[in-house]
Amino acid sequence: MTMITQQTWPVPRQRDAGPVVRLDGVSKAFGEVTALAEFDLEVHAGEFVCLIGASGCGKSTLLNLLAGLESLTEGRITRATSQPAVMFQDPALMPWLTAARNVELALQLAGVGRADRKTRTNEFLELVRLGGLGDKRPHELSGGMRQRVALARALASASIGAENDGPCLLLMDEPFAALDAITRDVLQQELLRIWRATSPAVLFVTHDVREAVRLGQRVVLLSSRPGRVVQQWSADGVPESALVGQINARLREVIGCHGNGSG
Amino acid sequence: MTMITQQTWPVPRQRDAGPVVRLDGVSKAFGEVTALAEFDLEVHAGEFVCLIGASGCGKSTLLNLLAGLESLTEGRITRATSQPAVMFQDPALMPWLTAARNVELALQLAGVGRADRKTRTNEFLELVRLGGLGDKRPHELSGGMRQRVALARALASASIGAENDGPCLLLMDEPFAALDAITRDVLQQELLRIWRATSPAVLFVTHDVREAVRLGQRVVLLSSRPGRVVQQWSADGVPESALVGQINARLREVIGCHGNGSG
Amino acid sequence: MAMVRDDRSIQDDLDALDTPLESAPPSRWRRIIRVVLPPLVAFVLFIAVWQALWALAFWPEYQLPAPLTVWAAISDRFADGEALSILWTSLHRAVLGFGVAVLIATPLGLVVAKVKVVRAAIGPLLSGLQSLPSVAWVPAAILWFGLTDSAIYMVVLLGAVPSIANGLVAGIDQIPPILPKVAHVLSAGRWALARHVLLPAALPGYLAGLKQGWAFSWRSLMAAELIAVSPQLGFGLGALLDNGRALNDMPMVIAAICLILLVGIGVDLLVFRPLERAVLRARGLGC
Amino acid sequence: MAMVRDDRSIQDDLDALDTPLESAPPSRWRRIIRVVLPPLVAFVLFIAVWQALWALAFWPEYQLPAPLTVWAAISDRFADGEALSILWTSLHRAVLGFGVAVLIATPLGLVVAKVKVVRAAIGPLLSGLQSLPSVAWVPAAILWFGLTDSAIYMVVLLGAVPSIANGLVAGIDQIPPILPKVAHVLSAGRWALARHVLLPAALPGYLAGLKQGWAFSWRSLMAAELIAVSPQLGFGLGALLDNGRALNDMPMVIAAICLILLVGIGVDLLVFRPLERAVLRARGLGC
Amino acid sequence: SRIDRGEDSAADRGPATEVRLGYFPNVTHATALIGVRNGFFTRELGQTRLTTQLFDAGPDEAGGMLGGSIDVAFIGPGPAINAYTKSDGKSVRVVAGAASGGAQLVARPGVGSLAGKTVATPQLGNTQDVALKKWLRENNVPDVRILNSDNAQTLSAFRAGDIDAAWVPEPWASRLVVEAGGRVLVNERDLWPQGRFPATVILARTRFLAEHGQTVQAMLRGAANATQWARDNESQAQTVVNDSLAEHTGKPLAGPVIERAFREIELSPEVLPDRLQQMARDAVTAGVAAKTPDLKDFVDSSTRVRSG
Ligand SMILES: Nc1ncnc2c1ncn2[C@@H]1O[C@H](COP(=O)(O)OP(=O)(O)OP(=O)(O)O)[C@@H](O)[C@H]1O
Ligand SMILES: Nc1ncnc2c1ncn2[C@@H]1O[C@H](COP(=O)(O)OP(=O)(O)OP(=O)(O)O)[C@@H](O)[C@H]1O
Ligand SMILES: [Mg+2]
Ligand SMILES: [Mg+2]
Repeated sequence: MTMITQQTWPVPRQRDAGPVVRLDGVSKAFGEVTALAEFDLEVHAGEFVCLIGASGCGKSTLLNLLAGLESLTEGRITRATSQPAVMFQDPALMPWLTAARNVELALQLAGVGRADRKTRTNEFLELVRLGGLGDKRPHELSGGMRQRVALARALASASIGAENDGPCLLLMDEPFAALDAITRDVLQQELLRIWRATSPAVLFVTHDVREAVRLGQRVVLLSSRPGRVVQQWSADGVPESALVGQINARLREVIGCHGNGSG
Repeated sequence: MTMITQQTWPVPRQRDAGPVVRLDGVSKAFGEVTALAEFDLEVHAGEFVCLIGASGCGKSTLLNLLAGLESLTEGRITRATSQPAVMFQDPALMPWLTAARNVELALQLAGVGRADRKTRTNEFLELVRLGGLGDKRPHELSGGMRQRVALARALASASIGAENDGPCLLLMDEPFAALDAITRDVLQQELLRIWRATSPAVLFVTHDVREAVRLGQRVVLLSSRPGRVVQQWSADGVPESALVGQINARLREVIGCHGNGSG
Repeated sequence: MAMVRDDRSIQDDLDALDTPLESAPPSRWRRIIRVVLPPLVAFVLFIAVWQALWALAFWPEYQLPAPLTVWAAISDRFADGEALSILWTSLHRAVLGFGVAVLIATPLGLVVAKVKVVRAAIGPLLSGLQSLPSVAWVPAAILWFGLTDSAIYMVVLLGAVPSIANGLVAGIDQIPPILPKVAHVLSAGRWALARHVLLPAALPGYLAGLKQGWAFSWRSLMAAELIAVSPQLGFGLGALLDNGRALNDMPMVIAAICLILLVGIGVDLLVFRPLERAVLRARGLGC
Repeated sequence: MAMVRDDRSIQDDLDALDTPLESAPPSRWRRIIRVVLPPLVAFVLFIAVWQALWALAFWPEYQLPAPLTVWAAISDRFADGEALSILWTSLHRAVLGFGVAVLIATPLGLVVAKVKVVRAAIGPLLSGLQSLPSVAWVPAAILWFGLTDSAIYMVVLLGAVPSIANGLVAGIDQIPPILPKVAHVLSAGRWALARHVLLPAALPGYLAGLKQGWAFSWRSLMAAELIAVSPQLGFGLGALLDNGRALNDMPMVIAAICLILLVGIGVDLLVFRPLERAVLRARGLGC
Repeated sequence: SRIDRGEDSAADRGPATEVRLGYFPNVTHATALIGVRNGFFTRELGQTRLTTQLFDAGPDEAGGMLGGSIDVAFIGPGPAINAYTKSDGKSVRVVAGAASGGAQLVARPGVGSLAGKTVATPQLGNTQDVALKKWLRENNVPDVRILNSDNAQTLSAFRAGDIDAAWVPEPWASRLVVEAGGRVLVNERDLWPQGRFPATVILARTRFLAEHGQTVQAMLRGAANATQWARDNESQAQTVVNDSLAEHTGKPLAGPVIERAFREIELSPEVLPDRLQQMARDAVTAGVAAKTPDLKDFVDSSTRVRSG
């Protein structure tokens, strides 16, 4: 395992308590399908928020809205950060670039110099345990490996945001879904370390309640059809297993009452 | 929840004890990367086998070999079943077909008549809790929904195999990875029900040890670089949590000793 | 650096190159304006520049006729129905030739794309044939088929078939390999694979090939129509163009160019554009 | 129904249409045979049929000359170096024209693909221009540029630019929308988006467009070379073809066709095929 | 090792049911234009149906003849000789002449000597190209750039000043003079004995000639009558020709152009076989053909028509 050097991930800044992202009565409809409705949420600078919810409830849509990739149908989003770093649900690697070049692209587009770029790319690849596989193309990698490349790219992009002034935001959509338990554990710890060191605000989508409780300061449960905030839990100072049980029970309630998810 | 009718999934047949799939000293190399080496495995008719292993250890490669989608580098595979039904790690839906047409395609290619096809397609969509979303295109679905469409297609394809004479084989690559806990539970139960009813041999790849133990009769752990069978556990009659702990420990050992997975 | 965004995302900031993202559906009225206005403005601008150049008299009249003169040349031909008969003759041949070309090129493209031996054997030949100008076939066509419609169709086919086949091959080459794999595990035979996976998956590339193939048909037809003019063979656009050329009659040449463009743009707008949109829309691609 | 499979998967069962899957790399020697043999066999077969048809004398000699006569016509030209100079004249013009066309068409295609207003305004025009035969431009080119090389290049450009631009547009339309989204969240500007995402992602479709564009350049050049023939302007393949036509000299016409095909096939084999393979290989596509 | 399928000797089968006539919409083909438009051919043909095919280039027309889709054609001597030699003297015969004269070297105003100048001819090795090369050699004019370009292009280039002179047939010579202010340097008539050389001949397919000699004779009678009528009614003939041009090409020639062109061309059914032979020889002299073809059977005199 590699230590992220000072250069790769710059000095932490003071945690700000004000909201860096605010959604007020946001709705998003795709034709007749309302993915999100009257959605309200605040994320504070340096906060780690986990989102959970049924499959198809609108979590990815929410992240897309925050990243400015889709237009709202109603409501308003106030964002006090620079362009968020995003890890999509799909790895979305450029198929013509090697793994290393995919990660490097994040740095290159941010204007990092060539030599610096190479070093930092290697560090990020080592971080996601893909050191030595940098010259493989996406189609030569396994599903989990691709996901880790995407993770490395998102972290590289976030490291740029952290270098700039002002608070920054990291949006992650099921980043560890295709990983085995051990690798997942390791990467969770790495993510926490990075978060503690640079304190970006993190919005983290996961289906693993245990993971949500372990990582998040706050866990937000969404209902589906349309997506709304049903309940929130603060994870600080609550015993993990108790909270997991509690959330699971509520989740079962919320998802159960949606019938078979078709509306 | 819908009951799968007699028509959709035909009468169960006797369980055969002989191996339907046998791998003898199978190796698979991609250029310099050896994904699998001296791989030996037997799967018996009607058996439910779960595969676990580190990210990139060769699980998907193994399924591809069994499905006849890649050529071996060495060794031999003996398969006493018809073409296996496969659920790939990627949903791999035809982007130009609606969800329903994607599922229907499996039946259509098997020569099922039009009216019959429609009924069965709807049943499979209901089964994966996507009833009413059949007319959506893949790009209009969420990640988890796409995965469920792929599951419905694989089950449809397996139902054809079950209708034909002889044992049949179902290969599933992390089928529930993108699903929330509740939907996953429901679909696990459905899968088990179908398996009990028609007893195909199942090879099921997952990263969730708990899931492996719950579903499988046998759990096979692969090492990585190159992929080999490290250890196997029979899940019958062993208390779940004990086995999970045992497997997790061994997994940690195996994956840990591979360093950061890069070689 | 707080930024407030209301109702619409950054994509409306006019940085179109930057953000090819989905937008809220505009009203019917605005959509029509969006579709109709830009080409209209482009057209008017073009005519205005032309008129200005003509008015400035940089070139003598016989080099650059006034827009009105050309319009007179066109409308004369429309007035006595000649233009319609010319257009009909050519269009009818082109559509027929193109249709046959598609029927030949599609299986050919499939086989070339998927059977390695065939690809090695005739793949380069197909590309080579594309670069052979249609007029090259004219002498041979006359000698072999005589002055018949067959000669014209031969020239058109030799122009269009390689182009369409190559488009299909390019389209098939770009299919994500997982899709044929899916077809394989669903026990699709060759025919089912081609019909249910390869052709639809290659459709965007295939359509691009069809468009180019249409262009080639049409151009080849213009060349073929110069073979001979007779009451039996009918008088087409190619002959009109060539007459203008032979007579050094710029208004006539430009009128012929306008008619050819009219057909080209018309076919694009009425046939290929909607097809393309439908294909891309269904896949969640394009704009 | 036990089935035993040894060392190789089903894909070697010669059902090539069925299984476009990866195979073990064959030995160097076998690969060369695989690449060289099929076209050779195709060629020999073609010549054999031709010779047989000729020997049966269905057609008189002036309609279908013997392969040897044509060969003599070609080798005569090679012997005195004329063929090389002809090839060189044409190739050199075509490459230059094509190069300039690529430089013009690439930004044009980008803008048309990504700026909706521009697309609405000139998209159909681009397709329309493609279907305009090159000879249509000849009178205009002469009027504006005189009997010079510029006139020839203008005709070539008007032939190739729309084709390449359209290929790029089609390629860009097929880009999975997630990739530009990635570029957006990585804060790519317009130029970076085009350079790092749109162009490389569209490369397979773009290459297909380039191939068609090359075909158009080459065909347009053949038309343009008829503008004027003189020792000063250089004597190209187009002129050779036209001379054969004018003299009703079938061996000469077929020799010209063969030379044009030779160039077409050569360029495909030496330039586009390797490029295509590299592009597809890097993406894990194709064969 | 080629099977010998000699042209099986064809017996005379009387009048044909159809005769396919090829010609250009061009003043040098005035006989055909007048004959068709004023019904001179159909009057002579009786039951035989007349089908017309218009071409705009001799080679294509010759190809149509060799390919068997044209029976009788008005055509220039160059393509006619070509078609004859290419088919080893088998496929075609000249059965009559149609027009003679009508080619001039026209220069831009102010151009005196052609030394160092650019001169255009229609096509490498065609009649005018050969004539120009021969003339340049005989008159020792140095450093002339010869450009082969389409007649229509030649006119534009001439007007634009890209070329200094052009040796072209009618009506282009007249257009250069009337529309572009050119000056005649050489009239090709002056280079031939009696000022006559073939501009258009009537060609018949050998097979058709053998099988339907009567029909060919009828066509020749029609042509002769048209010629006679044109000589007798010159201004009317010009109108008829110009109307035909307008119909076929969409545009008539300007009045002065067609008047001048008519003056330069002589419509006559005479064949002038020695001039044809001379043209074939000149082609070799100019380095365009490899060897002088043997034109022994080129002219078929069995079908000669009594004029009148
Ligand atoms: N482009 C689109 N067009 C139409 N409907 C869409 C589109 N994108 C998403 N949807 C719909 O919006 C809803 C929310 O989708 P979203 O992808 O946000 O779900 P999700 O919470 O991320 O689910 P998952 O956990 O399965 O990834 C779904 O019902 C989906 O069908
Ligand atoms: N087409 C290919 N070309 C080259 N290498 C490949 C190819 N496919 C797989 N590999 C390599 O083979 C190894 C096994 O890959 P595989 O996809 O089977 O892993 P996996 O066990 O399914 O992993 P995951 O759990 O992440 O999906 C990996 O190291 C991968 O890089
Ligand atoms: Mg999602
Ligand atoms: Mg895998």
